[in-house]
Amino acid sequence: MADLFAHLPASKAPAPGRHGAPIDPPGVTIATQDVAVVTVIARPGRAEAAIAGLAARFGAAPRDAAVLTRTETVDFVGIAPGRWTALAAEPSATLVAALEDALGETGYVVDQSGGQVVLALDGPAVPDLLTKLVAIDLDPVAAPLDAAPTTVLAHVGATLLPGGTASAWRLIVGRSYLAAALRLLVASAAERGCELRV
Amino acid sequence: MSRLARGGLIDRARPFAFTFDGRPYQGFQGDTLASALLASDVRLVGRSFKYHRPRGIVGCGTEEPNALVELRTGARREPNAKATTVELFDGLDARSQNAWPSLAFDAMAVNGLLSPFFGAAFYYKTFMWPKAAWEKLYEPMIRRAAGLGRTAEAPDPDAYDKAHAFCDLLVIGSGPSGLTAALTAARSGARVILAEEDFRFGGRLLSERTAIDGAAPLAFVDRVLAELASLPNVRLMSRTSLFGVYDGGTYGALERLADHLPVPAPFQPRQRLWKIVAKRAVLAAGALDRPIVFGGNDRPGVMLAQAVETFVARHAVAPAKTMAVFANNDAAWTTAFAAHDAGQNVAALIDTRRDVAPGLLAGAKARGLRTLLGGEVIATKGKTLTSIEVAVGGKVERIAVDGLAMSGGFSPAVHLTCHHGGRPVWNDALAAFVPGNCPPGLTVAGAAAGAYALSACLETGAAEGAKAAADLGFAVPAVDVPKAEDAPTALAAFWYVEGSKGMAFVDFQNDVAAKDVKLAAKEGFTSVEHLKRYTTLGMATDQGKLANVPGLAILAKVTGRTIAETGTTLFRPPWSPVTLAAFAGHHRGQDFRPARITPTHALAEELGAVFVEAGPWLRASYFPKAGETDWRATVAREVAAVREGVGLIDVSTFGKIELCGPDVGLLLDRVYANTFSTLAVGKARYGVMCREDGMVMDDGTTARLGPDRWIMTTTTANAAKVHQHLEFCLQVLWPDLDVVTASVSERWAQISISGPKARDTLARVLDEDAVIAPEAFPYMGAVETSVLGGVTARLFRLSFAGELGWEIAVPADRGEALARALLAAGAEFGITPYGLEALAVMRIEKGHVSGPELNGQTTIADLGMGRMASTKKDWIGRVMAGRPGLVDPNRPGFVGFRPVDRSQRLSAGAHLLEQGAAAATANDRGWISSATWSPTLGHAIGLGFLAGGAARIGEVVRAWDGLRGTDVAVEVCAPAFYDPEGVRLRG
Amino acid sequence: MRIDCPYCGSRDAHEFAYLGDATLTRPDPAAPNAAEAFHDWVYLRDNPAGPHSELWYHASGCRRWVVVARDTLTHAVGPTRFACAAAEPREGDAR
Amino acid sequence: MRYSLLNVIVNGLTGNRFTGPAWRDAAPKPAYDVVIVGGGGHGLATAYYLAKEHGIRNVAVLEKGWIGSGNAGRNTTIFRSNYLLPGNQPFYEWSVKLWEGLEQELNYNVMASQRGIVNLIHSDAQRDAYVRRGNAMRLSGADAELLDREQVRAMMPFLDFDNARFPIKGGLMQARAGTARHDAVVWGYARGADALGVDIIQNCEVRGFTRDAAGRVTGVETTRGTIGAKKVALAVAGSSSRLAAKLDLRLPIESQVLQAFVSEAIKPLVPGVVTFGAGHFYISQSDKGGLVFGGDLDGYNSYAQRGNLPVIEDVCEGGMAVMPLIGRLKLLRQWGGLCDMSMDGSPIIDVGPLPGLYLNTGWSYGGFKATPASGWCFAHTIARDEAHPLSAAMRLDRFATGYVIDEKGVGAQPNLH
Ligand SMILES: Cc1cc2nc3c(=O)[nH]c(=O)nc-3n(C[C@H](O)[C@H](O)[C@H](O)COP(=O)(O)OP(=O)(O)OC[C@H]3O[C@@H](n4cnc5c(N)ncnc54)[C@H](O)[C@@H]3O)c2cc1C
Ligand SMILES: NC(=O)c1ccc[n+]([C@@H]2O[C@H](COP(=O)([O-])OP(=O)(O)OC[C@H]3O[C@@H](n4cnc5c(N)ncnc54)[C@H](O)[C@@H]3O)[C@@H](O)[C@H]2O)c1
Ligand SMILES: Cc1cc2nc3c(=O)[nH]c(=O)nc-3n(C[C@H](O)[C@H](O)[C@H](O)COP(=O)(O)O)c2cc1C
Ligand SMILES: [Zn+2]
Repeated sequence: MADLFAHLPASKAPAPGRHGAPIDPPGVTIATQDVAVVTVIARPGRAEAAIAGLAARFGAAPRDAAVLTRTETVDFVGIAPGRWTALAAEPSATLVAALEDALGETGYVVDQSGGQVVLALDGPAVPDLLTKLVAIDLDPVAAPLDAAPTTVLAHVGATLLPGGTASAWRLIVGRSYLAAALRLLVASAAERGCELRV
Repeated sequence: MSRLARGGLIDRARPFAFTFDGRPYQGFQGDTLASALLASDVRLVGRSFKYHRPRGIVGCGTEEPNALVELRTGARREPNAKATTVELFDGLDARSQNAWPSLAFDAMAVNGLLSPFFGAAFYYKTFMWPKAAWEKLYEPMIRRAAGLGRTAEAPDPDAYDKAHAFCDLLVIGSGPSGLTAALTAARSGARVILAEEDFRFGGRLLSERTAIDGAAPLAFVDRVLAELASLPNVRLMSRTSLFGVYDGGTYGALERLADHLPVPAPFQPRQRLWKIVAKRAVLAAGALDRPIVFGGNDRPGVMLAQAVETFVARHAVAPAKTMAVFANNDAAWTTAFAAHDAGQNVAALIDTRRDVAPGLLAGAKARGLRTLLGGEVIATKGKTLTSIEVAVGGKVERIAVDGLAMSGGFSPAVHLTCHHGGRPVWNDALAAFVPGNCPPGLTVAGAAAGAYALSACLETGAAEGAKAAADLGFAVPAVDVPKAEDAPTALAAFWYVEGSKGMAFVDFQNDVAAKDVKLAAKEGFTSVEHLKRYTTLGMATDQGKLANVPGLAILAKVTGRTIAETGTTLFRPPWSPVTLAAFAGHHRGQDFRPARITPTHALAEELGAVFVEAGPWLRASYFPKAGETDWRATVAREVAAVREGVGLIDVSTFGKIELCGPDVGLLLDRVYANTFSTLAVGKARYGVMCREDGMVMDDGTTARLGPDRWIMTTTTANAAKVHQHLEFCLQVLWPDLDVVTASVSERWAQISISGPKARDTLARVLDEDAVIAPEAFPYMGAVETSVLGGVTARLFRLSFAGELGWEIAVPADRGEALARALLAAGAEFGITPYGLEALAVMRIEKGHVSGPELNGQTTIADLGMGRMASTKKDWIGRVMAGRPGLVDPNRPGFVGFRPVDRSQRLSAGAHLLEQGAAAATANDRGWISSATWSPTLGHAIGLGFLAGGAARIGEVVRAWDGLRGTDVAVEVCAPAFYDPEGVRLRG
Repeated sequence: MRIDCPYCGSRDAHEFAYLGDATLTRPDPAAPNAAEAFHDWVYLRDNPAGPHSELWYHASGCRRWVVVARDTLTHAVGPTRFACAAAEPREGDAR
Repeated sequence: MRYSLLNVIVNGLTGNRFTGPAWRDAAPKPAYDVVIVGGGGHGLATAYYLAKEHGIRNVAVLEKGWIGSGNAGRNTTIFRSNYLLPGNQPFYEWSVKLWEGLEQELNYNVMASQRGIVNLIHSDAQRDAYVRRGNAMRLSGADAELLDREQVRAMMPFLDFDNARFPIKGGLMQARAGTARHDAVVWGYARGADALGVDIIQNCEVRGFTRDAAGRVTGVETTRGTIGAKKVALAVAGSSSRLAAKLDLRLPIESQVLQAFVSEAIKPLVPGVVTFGAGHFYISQSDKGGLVFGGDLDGYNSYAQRGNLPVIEDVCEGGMAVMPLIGRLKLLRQWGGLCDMSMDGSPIIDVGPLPGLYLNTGWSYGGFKATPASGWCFAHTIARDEAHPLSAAMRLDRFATGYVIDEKGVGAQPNLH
């Protein structure tokens, strides 16, 4: 069986629905999530103060590491020292305002909503799928349970974050790469069956 | 049929039909193609590289030099498959290769007759006359004769996959040493991967009889595997070759998922490339039996003793009706006994040694085997072997056999230990190279380390496994190494039967004979590496696994050195050949590289755009309409629409970097040649940034949105590079600057709308149209506002096309909606979507520089923008831009061109010559970087670089395009052809 | 090759962009010998065979410039650190 | 002894009675007129032309290992003169001219084969850049041809014309470009130089230099003793900085690893050389039948003479993108070389920078093709103490003066050249 999309024009994402082996339930399901995505950046040397401000506002202190910190309303993913991606189900303007308020002069907020797409991956084959795409040891014995690496999946830059269970992950990719990312994910998941819900 | 009646690890209940050279045969599940061919009495399997000599099966694994076949057909045709590693399946279709018209009668075998002249490297000494004949005659002939199989006929239809794995301990090989290494480490809780190239775990234990803990070795294998399989911290990988040891504990492995099937199952990849990152590795790859060099040792029917043992014991095949054994070591006696006991007829046991352990002699006697001590095989006969001549005790005797098992002793499989450049070391007692300096983290156990006795394999494996786990901090439970009897392992080095008759081969596949080694030495090629390159010894598909040691032993002898002094060539990856497609994985065809899609892609498709690759992006090139005969007509229409009405283009591909902090102005002053710190909020400015060597790196506009917030645009191509550069400035050069950056390239869909009707159109999508009132929003203004009823937007008043225009940015997911709204709003003005082609035309008309001018070879001064460069501040590139070569008045400077005869065309890539000058490098005065036909002006125009630059405006030179055969007189002019004062922009 | 990014952890080297010698510092552009100093800085290298301190940019990760101790003979990667330890908080900074 | 068909036949019939070493295994003399450090193609060619063209025969070539053990023995054997800049193009064109007669010149079949090179074109911008280059070639007297898609297809129907991510739109061809048997070039020059009296001294590593009170370089210290020399010429490619350091010199050079790969041998498939610039891949087929291919540098400083996995993947992705029918072929061997990457990607052939010293370096990943012209011009430079007109731009001080020869326009970042 040739690569699923070898002849589908590069601009096209795979169609929604079932792909690959007809296994039930499919090894992987992929769905988009409609969330606001905002970059939070502490000013140089002000990370601690920024964290304190965020903690005071959101009830938990985002860790200054490549991990996911959940608060009641906002998920913070460390992407660089003093820098996080904040995800929330509320409108981005609300999130931006809350973050700006929390940071005060300790940092900046840059709205990325609409430009970053969040994909939810779930299913028994997700760990194997990630093994194919990510050159990082994500095995629970080696990586913290809240590990959220920013990395590259075979030429597509992405941030990965835990999705709650061992086989659930979320993936943030730039919108211009969405079709390419879906092609790659679905092609790699095909042997275990894949359902695309986008 | 030479299938033994009993035994073997084949499933006699599962017969497989297969064909070889079109003829049908049968084997069983558990066979390799080699064992199935032997079982079917097929001895002649291939032809050699140079002399096209008939060849059979020599080995039983990846060391095989002779039995290379083509598998499958058409797009799935695979050349050079080793029959000894091809797992048999029902329907397998294999063919011999490198033979014409047939395997049995190969015309090229005449080469063999010329072998006295076709010695090592003869081709360097001849084929030189007449001069032209090399390319026309000799080389094509050589090429056709050389090569082995044929590539597939069409693109590979199978899918390939890649994957990563991480572990504490990687064990390579699953013989006794690999099994105990894996088990010991696994019991400690370490994460273990056990990789085995074969389709079955067990290594030599699959064909050996020596008892372990009093039971058959297979029972031990099953027991260990069962335990390993039960442990969650263990991954067992069969059909997986570890092919290379790379840096940082990264190991390359190839897993064959579907090569034992006619075609992969639906959606199943054929093979998977693994990159395994292991903290420790134990190499337990065993040892390879090696040939003895004697006349006629390549005759089909002559095999390695280890292979004979494998075929007999594992595959239940008698490789010959009657067999002799020729060896210098004890192991071959074990082989002979095993073969005899399994039903293989063994006519004689010839050992070069005169003293052999009494136990072995007794074993032979008990079986009634004839022994010829101190004997040497000096010749063989038959197209496939029919008899051998043995010299013993001064007499020569002919023995009729159709099989000969030879063994020159063992070569530990040290290959992977050499992948970091480490050299194995010679061990006289073993007459073998054993591992030397290993890659960090890798240790060696079992026969690969020179520990041949079974008990030593079990012990060293367990010890290395335990050591690795303990090293990593795991508590290793006490190890109970199983007990094994030990077969004798003595040997006396012996390489070459001097004076034997016929060609005595060292490298079978490449037809390198003992005489070639001698000739090379005589001609001064006495370094092993020279020997290799001069004779091609060790360069075949088996990479000298069999040939290397005998070859350099002969070299050592003729040069009067020891083998240790002679040394060995370097083993490099891969250990066994790796499919090229596996390295590519999914990245082929349309998925070679990810395509980046602009926010308005679907709309552009709807509007009939033709797309073009712009780096990773797919961008609309032009939007043809019915009735337009070629793209030029389309582009002319699009340009006219912008110049006269209004047009729109998606420019989201620009890099966009948000800069925040009090020191942004300071930073920009340093990275841009011109000044930015003075830029007012609500304004944008064009900037040029240079590399430290004074060459222009990128250009673009940067706007100040607030006191501490700026947005920079970069060219599409340099987006990542500029961001990296800014971070270098901030993190390495000037960490004291209070600035942070964020890429927002993905965030903003950016649409450029230009033309006299741009304002009228834009006003209709803005929530507050007052923001673009002429007085409120001058040229180079920037403002944050909203469109389409509350969608955040940023507006910049600028236009690359050179008309009244804005760039409007909205969140990327709203880009298409914005574009649709603009199209609707501008419908009454005839709004026209345009593509990169029209944009390129308009920027050339305006004399704006772009990729072809910003090619890394031009300075700001070259580009005619020298006045922009500040002299009041330091900026990156300032110092080096002052070098004499960069201010040389003869440097080609940026100017425009138009043909003197306005009906002529101009082509980019033409060089500039003075009128009357000959077309020669010495007269080269520059080149045309961009050219187009200007629909606005009605003639061709060009931009380029001319020695002397702007000082030559008004003169006439020639645009010489020898490649296309044109030579056009051109007038040098200022680069801006259209609206040079920028009135329209500011209107 | 694997590089331990101080922030991201162990990553394959292909996630990084290479720049080279990390021991060089940008000269003072105002110094009288600036032309020569810049030439040396931009163009000349020790290019040692052995231990080398070098700059890598974690392009596919945290986008930090990392100083990596690496041996050019063996490719052994040693300790890593950020090119700039984040500047200390500027207390009293009014902005 | 002259090589000829007769010679081959006679030796065939007599069991190679009338054959001897291709070059003498010379022991070092106390002093020479010229000592050339580095027994690669360039060092040996320099010695040959010094003796042949300039009559300077009291010459030694010192090689730390076996001759050809450096990049001369591990390159992808392509020669061509498809350069862009006037500082380079005429020099490489002269080299191609020398290749064209090298067998007869050396009486050694180096298998120079003008199989042609095609640089594939995938975009209009790339075509414009290649046209500029092709015209620069024509100006220097070299041949160049612009091919359209159908012409490329006719030559190489196995390329992917139907489903490529970056469709093939044409090519720039140099028909006179080709490949040569790299090791034979080394042996041919060695044999030629030896016959003219040059001492080729292997297993002789230069570890230092001797200098007189005035600072002049007067000889070399080697693992086989000190050897005096009126002139010391360095042609050590990737080891240039290491030796320069012994003279307290820093060079505009980084040593970086470039890998190459060879597949198992197959019947003839690829007619000439194809480069796929958009995908970091180039390929040709050796006379033995192996596909010899490569791509980008690994991208970091290295003296390890071996590379890593990412580049193999990158190269094979490029290969599969343009030639998907090679998918089922197998990689046989991979290796790497120490490339003397200069800061503008172009070479240095110069007198100095110390008295008595001569420099030949900076060949980056492209000096095999230069071997004849480099030897030719370096010999001239050594013999006459001045640059040969063809290599006049290849000065060491060009980085200070700004007259750089930056073909790729990437500036002082060697890993990008
Ligand atoms: C993988 C690869 C592919 C390439 N492909 C091409 C190609 O297709 N076309 C092309 O034109 N070019 C190519 N090149 C570049 C080309 O091989 C080199 O530029 C060229 O060979 C360099 O010149 P050389 O032959 O003299 O160098 P080398 O052969 O490297 O010679 C230098 C010699 O100096 C010796 N030496 C070093 N230090 C000392 C010392 N202290 N004392 C004594 N001796 C010393 C070395 O052992 C070596 O033998 C490639 C390079 C590589 C690595
Ligand atoms: N009597 C003698 O003189 C003598 C000499 C040598 C070996 N032996 C016997 O051979 C056995 C050696 O045991 P061992 O455990 O050392 O080795 P082994 O030969 O039993 O097993 C080695 C295994 O490694 C696999 N392998 C090799 N390279 C590989 C690679 N790169 N990737 C994946 N798999 C790879 C092979 O397929 C094989 O299955 C013992 O039984 C020993 O007694 C005897
Ligand atoms: C043009 C060319 C063709 C080659 N062909 C083969 C080949 O057919 N078989 C082989 O084993 N090696 C081949 N090699 C690789 C050499 O074996 C060797 O790896 C290379 O010259 C580098 O030397 P090293 O590996 O000893 O460091 C080839 C090398 C070159 C440059
Ligand atoms: Zn990082």
